[in-house]
Amino acid sequence: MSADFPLLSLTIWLPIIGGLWVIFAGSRVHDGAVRNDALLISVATFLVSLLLWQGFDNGTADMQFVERLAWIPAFGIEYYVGADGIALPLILLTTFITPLVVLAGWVVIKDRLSLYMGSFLLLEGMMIGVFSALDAILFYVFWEAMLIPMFLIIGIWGGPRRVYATIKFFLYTFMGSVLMLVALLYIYFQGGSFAIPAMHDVTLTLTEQQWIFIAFLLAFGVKIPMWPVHTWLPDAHVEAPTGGSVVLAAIMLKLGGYGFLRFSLPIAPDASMSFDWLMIALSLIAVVYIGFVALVQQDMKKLIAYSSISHMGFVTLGFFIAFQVAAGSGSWDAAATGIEGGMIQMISHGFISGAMFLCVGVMYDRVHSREIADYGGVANTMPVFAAFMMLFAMANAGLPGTSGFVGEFLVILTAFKANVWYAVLAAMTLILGAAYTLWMYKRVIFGAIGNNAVAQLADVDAREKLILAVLAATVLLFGIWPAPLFDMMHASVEQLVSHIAQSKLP
Amino acid sequence: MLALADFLIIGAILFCLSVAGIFINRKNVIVLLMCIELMLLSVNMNFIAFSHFNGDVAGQVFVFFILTVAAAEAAIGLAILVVLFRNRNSINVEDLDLMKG
Amino acid sequence: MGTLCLIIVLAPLVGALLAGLFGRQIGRAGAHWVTSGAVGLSFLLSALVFWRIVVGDAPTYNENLYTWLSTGGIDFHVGFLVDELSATMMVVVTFVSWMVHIYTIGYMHEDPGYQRFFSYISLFTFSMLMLVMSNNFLQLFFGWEAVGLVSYLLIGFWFTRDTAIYANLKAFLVNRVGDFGFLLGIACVLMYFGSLDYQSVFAAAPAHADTTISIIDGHEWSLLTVICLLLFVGAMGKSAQWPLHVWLPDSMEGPTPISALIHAATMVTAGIFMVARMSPLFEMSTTALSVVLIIGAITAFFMGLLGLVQNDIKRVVAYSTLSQLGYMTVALGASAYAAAIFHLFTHAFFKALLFLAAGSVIIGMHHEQDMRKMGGLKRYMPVTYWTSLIGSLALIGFPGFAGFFSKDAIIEAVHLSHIPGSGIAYAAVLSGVFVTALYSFRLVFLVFHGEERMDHHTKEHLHESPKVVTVPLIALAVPSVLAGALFVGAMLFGDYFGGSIVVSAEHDVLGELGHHYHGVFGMITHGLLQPPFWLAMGGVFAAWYCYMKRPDIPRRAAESMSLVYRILLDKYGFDRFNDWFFAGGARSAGRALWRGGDVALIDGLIVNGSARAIGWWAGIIRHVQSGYLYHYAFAMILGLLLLLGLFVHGVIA
Amino acid sequence: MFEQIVFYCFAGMLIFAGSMVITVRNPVHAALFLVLAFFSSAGLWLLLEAEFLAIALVLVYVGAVMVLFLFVVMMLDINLAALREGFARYFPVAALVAIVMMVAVGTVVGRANFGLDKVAAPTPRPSDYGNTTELGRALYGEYIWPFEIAAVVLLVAIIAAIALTLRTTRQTKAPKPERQVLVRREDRVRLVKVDAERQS
Amino acid sequence: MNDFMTVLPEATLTALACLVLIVDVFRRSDAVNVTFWAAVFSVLLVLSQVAIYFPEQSGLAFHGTFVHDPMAAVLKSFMLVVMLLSFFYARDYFQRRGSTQTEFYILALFAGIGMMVLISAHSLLTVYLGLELLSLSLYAMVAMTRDSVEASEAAMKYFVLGALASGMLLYGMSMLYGVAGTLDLGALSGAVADESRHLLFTFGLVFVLIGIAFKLGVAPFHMWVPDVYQGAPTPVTLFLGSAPKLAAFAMAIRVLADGLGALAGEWQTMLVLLAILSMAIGNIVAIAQTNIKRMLAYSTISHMGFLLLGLIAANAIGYAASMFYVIVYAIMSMGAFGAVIMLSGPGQESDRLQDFAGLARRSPWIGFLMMILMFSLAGVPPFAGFWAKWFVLKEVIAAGNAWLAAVAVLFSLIGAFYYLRVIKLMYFDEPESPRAAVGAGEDAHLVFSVNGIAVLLLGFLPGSLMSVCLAAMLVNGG
Repeated sequence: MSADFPLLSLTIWLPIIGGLWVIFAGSRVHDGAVRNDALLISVATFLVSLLLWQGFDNGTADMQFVERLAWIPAFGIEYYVGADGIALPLILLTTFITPLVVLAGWVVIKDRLSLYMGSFLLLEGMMIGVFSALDAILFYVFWEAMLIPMFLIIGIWGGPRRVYATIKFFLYTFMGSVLMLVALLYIYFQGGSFAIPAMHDVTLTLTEQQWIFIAFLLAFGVKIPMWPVHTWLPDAHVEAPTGGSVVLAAIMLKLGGYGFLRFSLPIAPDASMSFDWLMIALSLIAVVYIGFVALVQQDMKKLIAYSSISHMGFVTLGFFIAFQVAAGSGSWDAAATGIEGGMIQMISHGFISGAMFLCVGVMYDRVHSREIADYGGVANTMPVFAAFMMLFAMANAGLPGTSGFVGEFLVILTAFKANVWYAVLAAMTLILGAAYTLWMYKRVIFGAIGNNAVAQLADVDAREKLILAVLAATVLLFGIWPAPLFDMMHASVEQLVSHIAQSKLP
Repeated sequence: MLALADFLIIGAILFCLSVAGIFINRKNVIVLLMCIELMLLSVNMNFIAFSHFNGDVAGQVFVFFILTVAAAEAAIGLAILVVLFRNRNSINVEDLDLMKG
Repeated sequence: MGTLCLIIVLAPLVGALLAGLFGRQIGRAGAHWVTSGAVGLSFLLSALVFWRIVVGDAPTYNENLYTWLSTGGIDFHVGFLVDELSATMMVVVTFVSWMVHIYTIGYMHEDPGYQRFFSYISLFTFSMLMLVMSNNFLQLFFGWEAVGLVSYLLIGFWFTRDTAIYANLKAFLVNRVGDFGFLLGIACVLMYFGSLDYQSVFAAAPAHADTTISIIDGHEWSLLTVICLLLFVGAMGKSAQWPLHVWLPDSMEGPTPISALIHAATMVTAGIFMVARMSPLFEMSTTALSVVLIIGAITAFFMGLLGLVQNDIKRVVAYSTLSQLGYMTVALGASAYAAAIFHLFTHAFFKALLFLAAGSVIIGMHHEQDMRKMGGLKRYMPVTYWTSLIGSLALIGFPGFAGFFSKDAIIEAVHLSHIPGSGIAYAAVLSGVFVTALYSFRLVFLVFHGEERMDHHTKEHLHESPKVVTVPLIALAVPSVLAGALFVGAMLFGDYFGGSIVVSAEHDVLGELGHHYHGVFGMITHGLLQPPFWLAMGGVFAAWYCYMKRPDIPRRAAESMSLVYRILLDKYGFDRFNDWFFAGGARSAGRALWRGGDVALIDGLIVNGSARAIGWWAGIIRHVQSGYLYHYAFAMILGLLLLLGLFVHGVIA
Repeated sequence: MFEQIVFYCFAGMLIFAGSMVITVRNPVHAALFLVLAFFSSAGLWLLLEAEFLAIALVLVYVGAVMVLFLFVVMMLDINLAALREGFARYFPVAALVAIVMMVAVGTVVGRANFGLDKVAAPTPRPSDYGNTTELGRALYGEYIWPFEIAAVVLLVAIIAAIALTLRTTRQTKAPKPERQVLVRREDRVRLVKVDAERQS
Repeated sequence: MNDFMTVLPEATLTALACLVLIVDVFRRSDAVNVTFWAAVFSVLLVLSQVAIYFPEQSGLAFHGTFVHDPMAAVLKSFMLVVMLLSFFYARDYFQRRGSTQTEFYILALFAGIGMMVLISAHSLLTVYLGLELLSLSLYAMVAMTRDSVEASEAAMKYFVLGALASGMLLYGMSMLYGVAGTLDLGALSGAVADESRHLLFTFGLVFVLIGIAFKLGVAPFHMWVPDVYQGAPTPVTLFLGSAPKLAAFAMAIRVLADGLGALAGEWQTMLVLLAILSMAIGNIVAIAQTNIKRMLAYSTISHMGFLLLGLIAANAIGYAASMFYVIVYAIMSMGAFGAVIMLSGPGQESDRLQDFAGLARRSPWIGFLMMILMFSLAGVPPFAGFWAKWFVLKEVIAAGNAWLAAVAVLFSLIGAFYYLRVIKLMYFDEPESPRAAVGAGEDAHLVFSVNGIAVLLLGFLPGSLMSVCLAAMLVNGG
């Protein structure tokens, strides 16, 4: 593979063009072909992304696979993509999850299958686009465009309150992102370039930074989501079809976290510092408050959705304790740990929440209910499934040895350096996370057979087993061997930290 | 001596009268059309006054065109009125509320 | 050595994976062969290691084998520290585990979850080995959590039983409360020591003797005290110390003998092990030791009391375990780490014996666990009777039996200790001896002696348990008698632990005690004259009197002290309180936050509220569009006037 | 002085006529008052030396447009009685609006800004000055482009008026040969089967 | 180039319009297509002329009453393209209801002349005449379906309010003329710079601005918009909602920027007020609508408010942003009304929102394109509407009004809701009458497809159109 082969573009556009092809060719071929095509495209994308990994140089913080073409030359807007150690893991996560999502909708989706599959492929391409865009406008275009397929996915194939959920989802995220657009334009006028790396070097006064930070916060905070702008998530998750929930939880939430790393922190470091109390407070509220809320949910998906919010609290906590940690310990090394912890938490949460939603989906496909009360004793009829779900539940509860532990562990360790009480509150997740996850597990999986529907459950079939096994293997792999991810990130995170360590005040 | 202001005030009074007429008239569309003519008259008054005091013929040219257009406008307005009347058997302004909200 | 350790640790893991993932393929026999073989291998190699380290003079092994991850300049490793302490634990763990494997072949052979069970217990062995062999806090935490997981799985092994799945959730959550502190302790260690490796932390600890940390503004606390206390919270969870003891009695819902072994002999001692391992830290904080001491004393005495009122045979043993764990903790608090480990060691044998005996009785009684429906079993189950008698004597510390040496040492150590709280602790452990004897022999008398209270049907089928049960009983009875006498000299007063346990000079009660030690027989004869012996005898006598001679006394005592009795029956109300306050409170808080915060405030008021507000405005504003021409014209005129007013006349501006 | 008298006469008449246009009940009267207003302003325009326009106003407006108005008013045969109800109710508001606007406009266009001191009265034109000539020159010279457009405007007015009011379906009686030759039997004859006796 | 050559397109169009009129009169009564094709070819011919005589520089003709510059050429081209497409939509509409009303094409051609005059106006007089030529044609078009009660009511309202607005415009023009002593916009811009008569010019400006605002349909001079859009026959609404916006924009540029540039400080503030009011009213009231034409009317109001924001920058790039906005808006709005036409059947208008229910099932392709149009109107990338908003926002921020940009995006957030509702109806709901096919003909489908894909393509590659707008405005602004 020659060095200038547009590998990254291929990763972005293969699923997008493939998705369009699936949508438009889909009405003319039978569903089986649609499925095969979709799977083929998604797997091909994954393979291409593996080539990215293979060609990635861990040693440098520079953007790699950079492609730079003029797009709207009148305003210096470029088609400018590239990946660094922060983006690449997330790109890989995206390409990894999508084939599973395609598989998850394999037999369940019967209505407008081609649109369904195509939407997911489009979504995949756009999400990769967001992670690899290095031009702010390109980023924004992908960022917003992504809402469209998701809007359709929830709205068409969702549950009974899907319309409310999807419009809420759309408007919530739209609200955040339009203000981000204003902020991006503002930065452009201060710095004269839409290139994100150039934006990192723009000097801004504290007030400017604070306004920009707030705009970014709305955009990314909604996406990730942070308390109190999280309420779209439970609704969207609950109503979305399984695949939608998986993508939403596994990847879309990460966009918010990615945004904080790519925009908020490096562009407005001084504002980040001045607002870190707020971010930390919101993160901790997410961990504790949402933990309690998750505990009392009656709907499995809602419970997992709330647990996602809670877990994302660790991501933002890991990112924004950086300043206090650095101030406390006098070195930015520990701050890097927090950020890397947050990153790992994002990636791991991608696997775990995806797996949890798939598990719920497996049950939902059989019983057509997400209510915890409608289950009980599933382990009797679905032992293999129960075992998988046990693993994912434990990973969700942050058990060491699973990927769920790594991020939380590092963030808690780092939080302690900032302030003991941060760590104390964050560590509450140890109890709360276990409580809500395992209590649900107990009510759903354990116990005597709860009702007739459960009695007639068939255990996971080969397809489902494949999906769950792949995820299980990943969850364990990165729990035991997280080093490759860290190796990938180190250089970039160090550069990021060196960036935010410097005041940008004029 | 007559000042420019005197003529402008006349124009302004006519303008206000026509505006008030449009507002006050709730029954008859034709009167609305007449008010519009009145308004155009007030404008014409302005133009001619300015034209006179500025010693520039352009204002009169403008008035010439306004008169032309006003005639055309009246023709179309009345045509619409006829259509309206044929459809509804009424030219009551208050009846024109089929579409609202 | 590294390879050796690796094999010891990984063999059970491989076994667990094979049995768990490929259980169906390898079949039941395959499963037990694979797992028992693997654990057997571990045991043998552990024994070899033990031989080299403890008996031979191999140097302490401390190497990192694998870098888990490195970030922010800190490397997180997986590595092994094999010294006297861990070698001892390895042997105990693998031995008990191996025994359990073998026992399980017979015990579980009817159960449909056969392979699963083997997988679990092998996984347990792996986790426990990771825990004890760790050379750093991270791996310790890994093992710590992993044993918790297996414990969770095993308690809930029969997942269709409501009580079982209640108990396992409870166990996991209570343990998580402990882990909460533990993790914070680790974070604190990392923050101040910059490393999680034992060696560097212990080496740096003296330098931090005077470091203080301010958790609440204005209150400076000694760093090491804070670290030790946080770590000890973890130990309280795992080793079921008051007030985190509540999970242990319930955990008896697991398959009787097996999980009981884990919850009596091995896993629960992880906390004890951990504190012993951290002795270099605890030694530097008298406050922490004092807390440990008092918590242990409370557990030892009050949990023993609960054993008095239980009628379920397994629960009596479970409370006895709690109480004995309290003794170990007291020993830790008194800086008698060796005594704690020694008691752990002897206790493993006799408590395993008692559990298995209880299991035997339960099998004989057709799964009847209520002692009030037993009695006179001595006649039907002689082997069980004699072995449990031996176990009970060991438990009450009858001179000569294993428990005597360890327990006596603890009591003496506390007696000599000058750590604040040692007075109370001494009183507690002394009275604990009486209580222990009372409930132990209450059990013996109620079950094996006296009137036969079981129903006719049961009685007809009463007979001694099969060999597969009785042989392990006998096998355990032997060390229950001998283990104490054999190891007391070395473990308590010799240089058995070498550098693995550090005791500062002013806390060295065992050293002081060692001056008075003149061999096993000397200790026995000395013991016969000491209050513990007489208290124990008093307890036995009381039990005999109350339950054999005058069976009406307990009932009348219960009536006359009904308040006390009810409190005891209620287990001091901890379960009720926890259910009400923590479980119920959390749920109420969750509901309040959800309904009040998310649904009502954020969604209802702000999100949907603004949507509704906009809709409402839309409804209002659309009426401006009345459909009337004159209103439209009026709007234009108003617009004109507005603009004129603003820009020409500056009226409104 | 004479100018002032003429001015005030015509101005008074103009304003009176204007007020009547918007207040009289009968649209015919309103139209006639409008005619009066046009006459009055034509008089004023004469004062302003815009002779051509003054004449054109009378000819075009009074002669054509107002006749058109009257024609329509009468053609539509409107119930006059109902047309002025509620007049009094809206009068105060309308008066208020008119007064406010008059103040807003009048203060600007009044003598403060357009008094003689600001805009001097122009010197009277020489007697050989031909208003029509000059207007004609302007129209066909400088303003030829607008003039052409005005023609199109008028064309549009014609087309629009015809398009809107012409009702081809009802009013034309001309035969359509192309239709007639294409007629088939089915279009003209329908065979209806009628029962011999009505079933009750 | 002599004067006549500069007005060649206008002259040709006038001649051809007359020719079409004659053809129409003498055609066989059912040969509707003759008129249609004649009109189409007229537009095409004029379009080619505009393209061929694309000016490099700004030039005046006819004693300064006519200006020939790139901006005019660009706007005229797009106006003609929009008109052309609207003919195809209209034919489909009329064909399916068996109507032989060819006046539409003829009046539209005359309206086109008016727009071209307006776009190229360089004198208050030509502004007025162009505007009136356009308006008179539009009044007639709205009333065209003679037996429609709504249409005649709408026409009447439009006419009266339009006349009122042009009365105000004229009053303002008379003040400007009187104070400046000239009708020529170039001379006016010089005269306006006179500080001593600032107040008088502002006074005139207010009235003139109202005329412009009315034509654009900006609050509070928007009241005619919903009623006229709803009442007019859909092809007329389509025409009315697209092409004249281009002309109205040109009028704003000609009068405000070219003629009254020195008063920018005043009209910027006025426009801010009107823009905010428009965005508020348009977006909020649209939510309460059940008729899609009426809803789109309110959406127009809000869009025009947004459009004004570009003018606020008061520089060439800002004008270019608005120009881009108005062109994109015309295309989007045409598509949206086109969808209404596509759905309408022989007997009914299909302009209730409910008529769109399940469209994605009835016709996936139309549903898909309509979805693109709706997202584009909502300003969601990667569609053209996003770039329009982006460009304008950028210039608003460049002018130092970041707060205004924030207000604008928040209103478009509210606006997104009702566009989403249409998509919801099309995609999430079941059709009222399942399997009812969409009756539109092949060529309507084709035009609609072109329309939708244009929005998509402009979304992917907006750069060239932006450059065109920029170039045009930079020449104009000097």
